[in-house]
Amino acid sequence: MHDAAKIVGGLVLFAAVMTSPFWYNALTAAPAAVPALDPPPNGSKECVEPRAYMRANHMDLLNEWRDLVVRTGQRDYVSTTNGRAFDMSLSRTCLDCHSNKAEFCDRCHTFLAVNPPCWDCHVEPKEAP
Amino acid sequence: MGAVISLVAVAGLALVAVIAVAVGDLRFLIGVVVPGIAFVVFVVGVACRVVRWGRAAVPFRIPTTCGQQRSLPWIRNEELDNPSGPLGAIGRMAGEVLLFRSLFRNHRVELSHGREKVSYVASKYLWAAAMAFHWSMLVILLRHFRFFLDRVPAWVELVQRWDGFFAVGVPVVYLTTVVFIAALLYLLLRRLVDAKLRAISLPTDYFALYLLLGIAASGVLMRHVEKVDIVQVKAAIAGWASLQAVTPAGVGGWYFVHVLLVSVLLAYLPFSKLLHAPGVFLSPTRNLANSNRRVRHVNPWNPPIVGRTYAEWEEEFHDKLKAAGYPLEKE
Amino acid sequence: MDASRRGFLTIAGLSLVGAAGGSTLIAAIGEPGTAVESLPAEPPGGGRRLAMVIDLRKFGHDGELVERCIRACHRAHNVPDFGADRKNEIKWIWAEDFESTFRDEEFRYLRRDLQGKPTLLLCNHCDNPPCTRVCPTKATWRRPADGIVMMDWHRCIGCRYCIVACPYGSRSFNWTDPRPHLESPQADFPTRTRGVVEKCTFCEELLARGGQPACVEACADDEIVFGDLNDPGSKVRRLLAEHLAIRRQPGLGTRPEVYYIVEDPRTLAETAPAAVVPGAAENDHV
Amino acid sequence: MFEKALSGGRRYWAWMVSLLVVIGVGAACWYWQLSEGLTITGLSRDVVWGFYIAQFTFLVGVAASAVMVVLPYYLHDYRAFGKITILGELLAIAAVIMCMLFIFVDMGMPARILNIFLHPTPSSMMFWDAVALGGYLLLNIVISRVTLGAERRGDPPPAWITPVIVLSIPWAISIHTVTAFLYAGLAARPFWLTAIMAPRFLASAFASGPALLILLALVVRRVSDFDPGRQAIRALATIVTYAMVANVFFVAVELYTALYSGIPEHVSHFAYLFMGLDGEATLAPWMWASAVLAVVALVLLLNPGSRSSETSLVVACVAVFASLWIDKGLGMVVAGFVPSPLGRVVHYSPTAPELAIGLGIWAAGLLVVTGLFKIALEVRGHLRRP
Repeated sequence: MHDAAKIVGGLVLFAAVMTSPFWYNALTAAPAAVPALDPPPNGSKECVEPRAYMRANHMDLLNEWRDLVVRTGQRDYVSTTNGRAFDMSLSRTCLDCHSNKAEFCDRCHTFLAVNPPCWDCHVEPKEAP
Repeated sequence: MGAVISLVAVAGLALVAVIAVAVGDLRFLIGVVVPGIAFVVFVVGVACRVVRWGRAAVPFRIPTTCGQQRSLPWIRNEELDNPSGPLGAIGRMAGEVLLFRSLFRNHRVELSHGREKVSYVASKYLWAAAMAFHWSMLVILLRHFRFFLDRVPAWVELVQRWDGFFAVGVPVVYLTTVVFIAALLYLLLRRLVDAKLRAISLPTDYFALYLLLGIAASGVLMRHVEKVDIVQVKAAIAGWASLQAVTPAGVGGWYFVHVLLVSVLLAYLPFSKLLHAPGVFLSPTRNLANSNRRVRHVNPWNPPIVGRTYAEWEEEFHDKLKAAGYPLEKE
Repeated sequence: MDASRRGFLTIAGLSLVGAAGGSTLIAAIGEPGTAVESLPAEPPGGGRRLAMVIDLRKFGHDGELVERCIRACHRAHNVPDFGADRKNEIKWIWAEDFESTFRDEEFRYLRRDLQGKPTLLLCNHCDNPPCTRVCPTKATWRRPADGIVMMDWHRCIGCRYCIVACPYGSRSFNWTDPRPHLESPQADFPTRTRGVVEKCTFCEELLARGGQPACVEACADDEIVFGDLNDPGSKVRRLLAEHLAIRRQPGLGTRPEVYYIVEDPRTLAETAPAAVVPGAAENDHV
Repeated sequence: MFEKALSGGRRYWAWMVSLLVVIGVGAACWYWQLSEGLTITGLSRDVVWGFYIAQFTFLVGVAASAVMVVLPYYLHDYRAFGKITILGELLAIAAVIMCMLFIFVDMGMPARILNIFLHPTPSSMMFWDAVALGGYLLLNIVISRVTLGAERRGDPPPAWITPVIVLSIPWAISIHTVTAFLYAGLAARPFWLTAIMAPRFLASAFASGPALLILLALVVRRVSDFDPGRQAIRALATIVTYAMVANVFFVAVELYTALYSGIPEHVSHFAYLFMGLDGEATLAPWMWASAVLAVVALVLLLNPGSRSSETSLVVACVAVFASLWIDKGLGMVVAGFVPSPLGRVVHYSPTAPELAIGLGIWAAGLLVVTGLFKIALEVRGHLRRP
């Protein structure tokens, strides 16, 4: 093979780049565990919507709440699962149960490198002493 | 016709994924095994193809160039278009790899309407679409490292932040998503609309485009429409990239469509026209400096030329020559 | 959840853009009552018309009460304090002397008790607000149900056109990140982010929970009265019916809804018996 | 055709690279502004629009002025503008791009700028300005591309382009009218509340734009074989003269109305501009310079002898451009805010990073205009080989 050194070198580089995630994961000291979320500290058992829906779509729900509250002045949200009414408020409703942002919101967001701008304005609840 | 066949093929693949997950419960197969096989096929396939290309004969330096060769000191040479040494060749190669320089020079022949006149018109649309497609695909690939890597490095977040600069939608719509799909649609439409291109297009040409569009569409659906629980998605993908078999659980069918189409693309790539990246590096018209007039070029497969001097010949036949009475230089 | 409906509304809205443009223009040209200033008999858009009456007679010269109102508001809404830094200053409610507040009146021989009197200023929640008209993204608008001029800080692009259009200086822009300039942010009200405009919202978040605006709460003796102008029995209506109240720059046609009672205390003493209507307090629901 | 902007001599590249350096500095400052907020500018609670918006306003005029060559050439078949029309259209493209960049850097939340189109608001002049500018950019790109492409092939331009060109004429008027309406419709700002603002904007645009075009054409003539023709330059000079006369007249009309009526809130802004208020007179020397330049320009332009002499014409064009740049690009916007509605007199002057960002955008505009002119002139085979 002509220019064998260069070609083999290129192929080695190609293989290294392609397998880099495997190396990276194997070599980083402790793998990031898949976040397991603690139940809400206040003992609440169910969310405004089913858990599976909330996991995938909570951002849509929050956006819808935001628009309803800010733009139409509507504040009550009736859950489609249990028919209960909730105040559409991030700080008063969501954070009432999920009072620990660092262990609730941030775990998954850090795991997935998601940086929602919510906390640029909304104030996270103070660490409970 | 080719367009329809390919569309049916890609749609069939997507359907296979949906059915396999919904009916056969083959999540492990499609989510872990198939991508694994596809990945190995891809890496080994590319290596084999490159080695095959590497074995091809390179007969001579081929100076297909567009500029003045280096000659006399007072004549300006075009070092990039007609490199005299390795540095220029690297520059020309970089222009090719990063900016698709030869495609930039694409021209279209046009017959002016109503007049019998041919004109050569620069046509940059194909170049622009190719650049848009390839560069946005690179950014999209880099963005996907957030799923492959256990801990997301800062550079991935940087790419995400600038790609998602414009705050539209939640999660934010990435610029490259829009550019990628727009470029692919242009590349597809140009084959479908132009009769000349339609005539020379093969089913495989369409297949690649539909496959990429299918991958893009299923990804967009997962991100913006039928959202999936991406914690589970990352758990599966990062697990896969840590050589642990994690069956993706709790994610919808679009994920498996996405994964199957990507697997097909990976496995298909080494055997198709889509594998042209290493070829650029191996192109003799791109990777060789045009130094034919200054450097002696010897073909490596030529048999060794064994020279023989008169002195050696005389020595071998010394006795016979002497016996025959020939005059000898050496007694 | 409601995605398809909202999508439809967006499309319908887009197709109405042309028509709406025309109607805005017609509204702007043919608006009656802008030349002759008078309180409209029928509320625009129906519902309530929230207004504020600031009884200047009850405010002292020392500015103590004024300061209390400002503190209450700014604390409740996480309004940053930039101290002496006028450039970055943000204010929802603030004080100017009486002459500057009513600058277009060109007072020359002003009654002594009003000279230099600290006067509260805030968003006037105009009936015909110029700020909402100019906003290119509908990030600020007048709520038809109660006349509050609202803001959507998620929508604002920070072009500051509304500040330019407001004749009252009621709007502030976040030139820099406000967070470092807050001592202890209240958790149940958001701060703002760098790059958006903000202003008083008549404490709509407190009204929604049956409360009163923070500045009104900070007062002890009806120095500021808040209520519905469309309710003939409301305290604001009666105060306006019985006293001379002025507004800032009414000649601009914005129809501001913050009123200032400026009567002489002696006049008040003479008319006081007529002003007291039994049972006034019960009607004053917001 | 684009590749023609990528080949050039040493001087061409030196020019382009130095522009890129200025752009780079501006971009770095913009990144700083992005992370710190607009607090790094000289703007404040009272003066909320400044250098950026003023430059935008001035450049809308430059963009609109293309109509001054397009209209005579296409509607009246004025042949002398045959060579220079394309330059006017390309200048408009660069000017509109600069306008958009100036609006973009002025936003507090640039990431949300698409909200203007996602939530279109017909009652807002800013929405219409965005539509008008975007449309004008598109029109000029299509027109110059198609006409230049046809010329390159040696064909006449396709028939369908004629209505597009005709459409671009009222559209050019509209961009500057809408920009004037951006200011003129606000009860809060008496300085801008004047019906003559749109006509005045157009008059100043039709003076400053063609003046810039004359200067650019003369520069181009020096570095290439291109000759716009004496007749074209002379006709442009006449346009500049009439437009400048109209502009000065409109300013006088405005001054008369404000000063003779004596309404304090109208007088005070002019007093601030030319005399200063409460010791704040940052703009006064500039405004007097603008006035003097306008007089100099008018004297040189109105005198037929100095108008036809190229040297004095250059001086006159520089004077027109500088005078109107000060008037629109510095005074007009800031004076609307001083004194404030509460009577406050606030100092405003752009800060170094603000100027650097502005300079970067001007450099970007020059880069675009150089590249586009290069393409156009190469297509016409006028460029001297270095």
